[in-house]
Amino acid sequence: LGACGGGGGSGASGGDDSVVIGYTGPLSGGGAAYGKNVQTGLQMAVDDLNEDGLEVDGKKVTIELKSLDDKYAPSTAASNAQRLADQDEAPVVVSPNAGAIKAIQQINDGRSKFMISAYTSDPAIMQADNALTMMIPPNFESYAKPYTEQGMKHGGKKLALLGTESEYGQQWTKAITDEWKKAGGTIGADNSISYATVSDFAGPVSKALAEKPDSIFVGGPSQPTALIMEQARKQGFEGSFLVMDQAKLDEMATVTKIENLTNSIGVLPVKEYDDPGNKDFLKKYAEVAGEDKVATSETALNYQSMAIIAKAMEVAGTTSDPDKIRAAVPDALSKVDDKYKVNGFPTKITDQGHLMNPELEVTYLNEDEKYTKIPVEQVSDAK
Amino acid sequence: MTLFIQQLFNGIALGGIYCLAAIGLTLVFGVLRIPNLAHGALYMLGAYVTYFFLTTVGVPYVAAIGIAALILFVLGVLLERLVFHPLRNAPHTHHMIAAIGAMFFFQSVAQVIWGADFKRMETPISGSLQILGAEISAQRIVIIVTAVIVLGLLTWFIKRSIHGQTIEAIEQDRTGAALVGINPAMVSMLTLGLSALLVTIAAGLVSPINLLSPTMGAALNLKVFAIIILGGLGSLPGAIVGSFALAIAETMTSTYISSAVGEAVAFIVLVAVLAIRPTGLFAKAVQR
Amino acid sequence: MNALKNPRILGTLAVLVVIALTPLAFGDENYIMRVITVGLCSAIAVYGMNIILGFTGQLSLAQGGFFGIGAYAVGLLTTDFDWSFWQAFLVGVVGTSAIGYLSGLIALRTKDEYFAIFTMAIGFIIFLIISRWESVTHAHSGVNNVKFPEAGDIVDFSNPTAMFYLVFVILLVCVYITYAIRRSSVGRTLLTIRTSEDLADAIGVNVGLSKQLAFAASAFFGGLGGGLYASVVGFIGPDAATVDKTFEFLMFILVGGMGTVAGPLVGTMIVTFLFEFFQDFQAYRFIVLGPVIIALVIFAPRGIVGYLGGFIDRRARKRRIGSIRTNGQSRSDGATHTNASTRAGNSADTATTTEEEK
Amino acid sequence: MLLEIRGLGKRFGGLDAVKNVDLDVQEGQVTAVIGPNGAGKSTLFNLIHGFYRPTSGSVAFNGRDITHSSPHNSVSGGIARTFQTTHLFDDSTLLENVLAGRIVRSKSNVFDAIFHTPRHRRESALNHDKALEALEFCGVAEFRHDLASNVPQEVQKRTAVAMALATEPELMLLDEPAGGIPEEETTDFGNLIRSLPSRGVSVLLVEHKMSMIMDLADTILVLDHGQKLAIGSPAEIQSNPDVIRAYLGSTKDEEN
Amino acid sequence: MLSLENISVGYDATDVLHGVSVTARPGELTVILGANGSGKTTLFKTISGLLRTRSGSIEYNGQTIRRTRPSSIVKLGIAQCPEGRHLFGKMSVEKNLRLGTYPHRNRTRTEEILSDVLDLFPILKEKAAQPAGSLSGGQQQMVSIGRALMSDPSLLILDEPSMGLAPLVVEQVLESIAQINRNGIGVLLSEQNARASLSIAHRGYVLAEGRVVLADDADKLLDNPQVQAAYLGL
Ligand SMILES: Nc1ncnc2c1ncn2[C@@H]1O[C@H](COP(=O)(O)OP(=O)(O)OP(=O)(O)O)[C@@H](O)[C@H]1O
Ligand SMILES: Nc1ncnc2c1ncn2[C@@H]1O[C@H](COP(=O)(O)OP(=O)(O)OP(=O)(O)O)[C@@H](O)[C@H]1O
Ligand SMILES: [Mg+2]
Ligand SMILES: [Mg+2]
Repeated sequence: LGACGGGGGSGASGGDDSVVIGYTGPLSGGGAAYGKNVQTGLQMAVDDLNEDGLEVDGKKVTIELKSLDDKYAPSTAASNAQRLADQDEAPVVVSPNAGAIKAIQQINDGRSKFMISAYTSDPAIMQADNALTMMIPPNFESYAKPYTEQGMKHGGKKLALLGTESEYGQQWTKAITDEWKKAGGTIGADNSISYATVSDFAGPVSKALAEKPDSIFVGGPSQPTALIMEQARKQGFEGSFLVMDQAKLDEMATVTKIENLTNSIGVLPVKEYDDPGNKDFLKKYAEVAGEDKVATSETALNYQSMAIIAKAMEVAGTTSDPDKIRAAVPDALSKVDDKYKVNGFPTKITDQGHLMNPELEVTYLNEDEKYTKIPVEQVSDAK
Repeated sequence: MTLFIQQLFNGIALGGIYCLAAIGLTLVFGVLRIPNLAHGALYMLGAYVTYFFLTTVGVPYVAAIGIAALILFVLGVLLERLVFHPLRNAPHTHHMIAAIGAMFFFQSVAQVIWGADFKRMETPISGSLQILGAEISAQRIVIIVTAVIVLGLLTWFIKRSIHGQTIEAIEQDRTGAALVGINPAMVSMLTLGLSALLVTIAAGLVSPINLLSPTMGAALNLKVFAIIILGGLGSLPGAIVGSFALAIAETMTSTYISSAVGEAVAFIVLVAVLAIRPTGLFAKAVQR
Repeated sequence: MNALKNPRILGTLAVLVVIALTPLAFGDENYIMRVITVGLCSAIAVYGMNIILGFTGQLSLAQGGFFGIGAYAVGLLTTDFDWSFWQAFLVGVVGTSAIGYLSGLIALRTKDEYFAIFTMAIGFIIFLIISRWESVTHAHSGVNNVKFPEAGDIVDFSNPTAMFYLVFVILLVCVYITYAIRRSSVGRTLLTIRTSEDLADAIGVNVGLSKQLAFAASAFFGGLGGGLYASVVGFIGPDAATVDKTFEFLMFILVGGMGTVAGPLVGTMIVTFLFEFFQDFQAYRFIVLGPVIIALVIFAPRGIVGYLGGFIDRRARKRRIGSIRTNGQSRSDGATHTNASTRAGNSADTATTTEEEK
Repeated sequence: MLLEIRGLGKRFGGLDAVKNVDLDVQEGQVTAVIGPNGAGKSTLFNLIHGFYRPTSGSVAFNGRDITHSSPHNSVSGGIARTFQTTHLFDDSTLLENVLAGRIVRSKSNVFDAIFHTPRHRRESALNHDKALEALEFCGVAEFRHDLASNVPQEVQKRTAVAMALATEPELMLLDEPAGGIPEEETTDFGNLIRSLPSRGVSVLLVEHKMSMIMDLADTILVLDHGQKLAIGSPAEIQSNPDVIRAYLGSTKDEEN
Repeated sequence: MLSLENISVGYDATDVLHGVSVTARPGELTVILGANGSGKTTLFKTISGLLRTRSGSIEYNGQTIRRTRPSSIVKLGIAQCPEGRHLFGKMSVEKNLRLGTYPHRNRTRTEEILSDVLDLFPILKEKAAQPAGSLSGGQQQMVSIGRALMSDPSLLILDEPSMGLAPLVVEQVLESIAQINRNGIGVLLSEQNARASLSIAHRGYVLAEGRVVLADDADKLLDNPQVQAAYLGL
């Protein structure tokens, strides 16, 4: 048992002058790249915030980010969160995957209390109406409608499904399917594949194309998505792509020629946002991660949310009481310094705890490789 | 119909890859009597090392694969010396765990050196040709051809050349082998080296048509084990037949049924076959 | 009760007492209680593995799958079907055993490595089903709000300490069963199978049936552990049924000591906390942990308990040999001839472990 | 008639390992099977005991047909056997080895073990006594606490017999029990086998050591190429020209 | 010329051979007698390098081989037909034999010796294609002897070669061993059948509990009262 004592021993013991913000995410294994992007955003924010200097009821507070690896396993995530809350007295724990968040929601509002900064666009975590959960990205269901309209406009009425087989991919597939049908389109067989394990995309793609679709729904991690689109174009597909938000068009452009990606609807690349802090953020990101790496919303949105958390602690005047911190988020939103607004900064938070950015946009990447913005009206998180 | 042809070729190409991976594994099993669960990790490293020489150093594609294969050969030898040799008298369970330890280690090392996110490996071999109306990319043709050549050479080596037979000899009785002048320790090292070399060739060939990531080996690992068990442990023909059978089954089921079934088919086939022939397809009887 | 003179039993008891007392020290440390309790759940499954692997020498890699089945049975039945925990638990355990028995019917036609990989395939198929059969298992979305065991208002199992003791008691039963089996003719039956199936067959052991039952038993323990696990953590995802889980179990059993009574528990606890400890290294922990694992199997091949046990035996045997010598048996010196066929592999080194290959 | 074999045959691929063999084993007798290497003796044993499935013919034990019964059934039915190459549980003591032989006679099950029932206790005691008795009968009791791998080969051979004895058989199949025991020590060993019938255990024996066979066996069956070459008393066999040509050769050492 | 100078060998803690000295002169047939467990097999394993000596020296043709690998020892011309045969069970009988030639791998020699071996054990001709493991006990013994011969050794070690062989074959085997020896190959033999083996041997040693208790010319041993008492049942 000594070992665990040692395990906990590290990290600040919640003293006045410093506070630990916990992060549990996939830092090794399949999801590592994703987990690291989130971590980078958080760390960048923490550094900037400490530089600016944070003051909570009169005392100067430095933030410390403590990260643990959960290999994408919910149960591990939960014990990590438990550990961060108990051993390091973290008032807030960040987690970037729905399963993990659900597992953590079992423990964050009972015997031990801490706030979850939830980076997932799965509204299910809001339906758990857990008072201490803050959902960061927009509800993915909001995308279905504009995607469908644009998809049909630039492609046609027949959609092929080639999304990833992950939980999230499946939910997307379902949402898109419903919306597409509602708009009077037809749907081919569900060709979802697990982007991580399939060793050769040619097969699945030719299978999907065999249905002669006008549009294809793709999306999972950016790079494999790019390969799939490349394959599809190689095999002569001319229609439009609906690219799930997990994949980022500009990131995809790093593994394949951008002309393979045109005529597709996707989420707006970070660099296309015109929030006040955007440009500086990108500059800093380049310094941290290297020129060739593309900044994605995982990084940007968590950068923002960390700033919100910090401001909320400031407003609440406590670094230890999650309830107060959560309660302070609404006024904190208006007080956050512009430099932290980089990627569609939210102006309000719903009662369930979902951060909202009224003018949400998606994008259409046209033949001459230009991004055009399309406004999105957001759906409610209630079932 | 063209879809079928298309998938058939994809299946054969995939089979070639499985084959190169499976044969090494089955040899290692035969000689060291261990299921080397780190095989997938070697495959992953092979891919990364190839990538390194191709993109970072900038040597030609074939050369990159060659160099990588040699480096992995050495790595394989080391793995045998440092991990498996000390365990040569321990039961399989120990090797399995040790191998897993090695696998974890290799994965983290790769992540530290090359990062966690996917890498794309460009290949000079581009274009594609029309076969029976199906569009077959040149890369796949290359895979198939290489696989066939390597297999040919290997089979000749094991079955015909006395040096190859030493491998089989050790598989069946180490003491006996020592008494006819074979050095088991040496052969063990070389075999593991050979397996690493083969799996690297596989990785170098397949990387261009998908992506590199520290966990790319995991998916392959289980399948290849299914294959060598299916064929009968330590049996070359078994591994070859198994590879192509499962690869084609995989592509076909995921084309005509669903990709989920495609993923599972390898194991379903395995269960079915072992239910009928408990020692795999190619196994010999021995008196009690 | 001269059992207490046996250092093995004493050691086991000591371990159990220490664990039984942990809540006194860490009762309010939710994190530590959680880690320990989850550890105990795994330990139960590991005892299952110990029966099939430690006693009959068959390496079953389906244990993770069985664990998952148990967990999902409890998870789904207590949520989607709103059963009580106990009903769900019962059904889950029985179901797992049944599935274990059935898959055993085929699996046990195979031997050695075939059996190992075959069971690994079974485990993987179970995982695929759990992680792909969206409509029933909710695949990756997992199962939320798994019920705690009901106990009227006698105890409140939402209290970690209470839950800990529940799991602990069930674990005790498992340990006792293992112990009882080991020293009974049943245990001897299994051990004969481990050393040589032909021979076991020749002395009238119904090898097929015995293995069958051992396999079912291991599945039973797996389901038991899984079911409790689901309730302890409250949320389960497919990660509860992965092949990796099986290998975790295997690691536990090796570090603890195969075929021993205390081994699985000791191993589980030590490795679990080792992992938690190395968490601070995040992604890089396996650069350290990998070699540590390798070192463990190389330098402590019989596991911690196995090592101590061997130590005890050696002392015991020395005493006996001495006595035999003195009662004037000129022939009984040292030992003779071991028939080479059973001793395949280079007999140059006699450091062969007791867990035999075949 | 204890054991009745009729037209028994076993083919391996093209080869008739055993072909159309008839044999009767009388109660209380020692019956020997001899023959050149590869004559089919071990195969015959494997067939009787159920390790191999015959391709033709039948085996009856105490009038009950056991042609297709599996080994463990044969044992519980009362047929024990030893192997050509000594098989023992190497890393257990001799006592544990012989105790293993008791398994087939144990009634108690897991639950008896778990609940430590009286039946279970009674049985454990009984097994222990029987095992010891068997060891003593085979004259190796003093080694009972040594590991099987560490006792002289003769002791191992005797223990193998003791283990078979512990299963309380009516018939014991011994495949070259004295293999690897020097000529001069075989006499003791012969006596052990000789004494089995007095215990109500009939013996079917394969052995190449003629001196031993000749003063042990009541009846001798000679196999060659899987088929019966001759059957009869030691005297008849020794003088049978076919047997001499095929098997014995010019045996010089009659005198011992 | 093989010479062992008071070597001690053991397993685990216990020593099995205590200061044993044995010499096998080139071209001579040397026989080792001894009860079960006296250490014959251990001695042979040690010579072939399967076991390591705790002390003492082993030389073959003036070259010390105490620490040499089994594989290299075979290449020096010491072949062994071990107790327990150690055949390659799944390989055909022929492949087993051909692998015996691994040390020299000389095509023409291979064919010569192969035909000799098949003349020695005609049954193996029929079985040539069958997996060695499927042969009968005795047949396997023959393959094992044959395989040892295939390496074209200058010293052939045979550990109880007649074990499990039919009387007729025992005679043949001993006869052929004598023949092999006449063809100039040194032979080191351990046998149950003391009389027969001594009658074809030049020299004999008697091992008891890991010590050499008698060492003399074969014919002298035959007349030696001790030996007669212990091994010839006179
Ligand atoms: N692998 C082993 N481990 C421990 N002790 C051993 C081993 N092999 C042999 N011994 C011991 O070494 C001693 C000599 O055995 P060895 O086999 O050399 O005798 P042997 O003369 O060959 O007997 P046999 O005539 O039965 O072959 C015996 O006391 C035996 O107990
Ligand atoms: N499993 C098998 N597959 C193929 N052939 C076999 C098998 N088992 C035995 N044989 C063949 O059957 C014949 C008889 O074998 P068996 O072992 O019965 O002979 P044996 O009489 O016991 O000889 P020995 O006295 O040498 O032990 C042999 O020619 C052998 O090659
Ligand atoms: Mg035989
Ligand atoms: Mg010997």
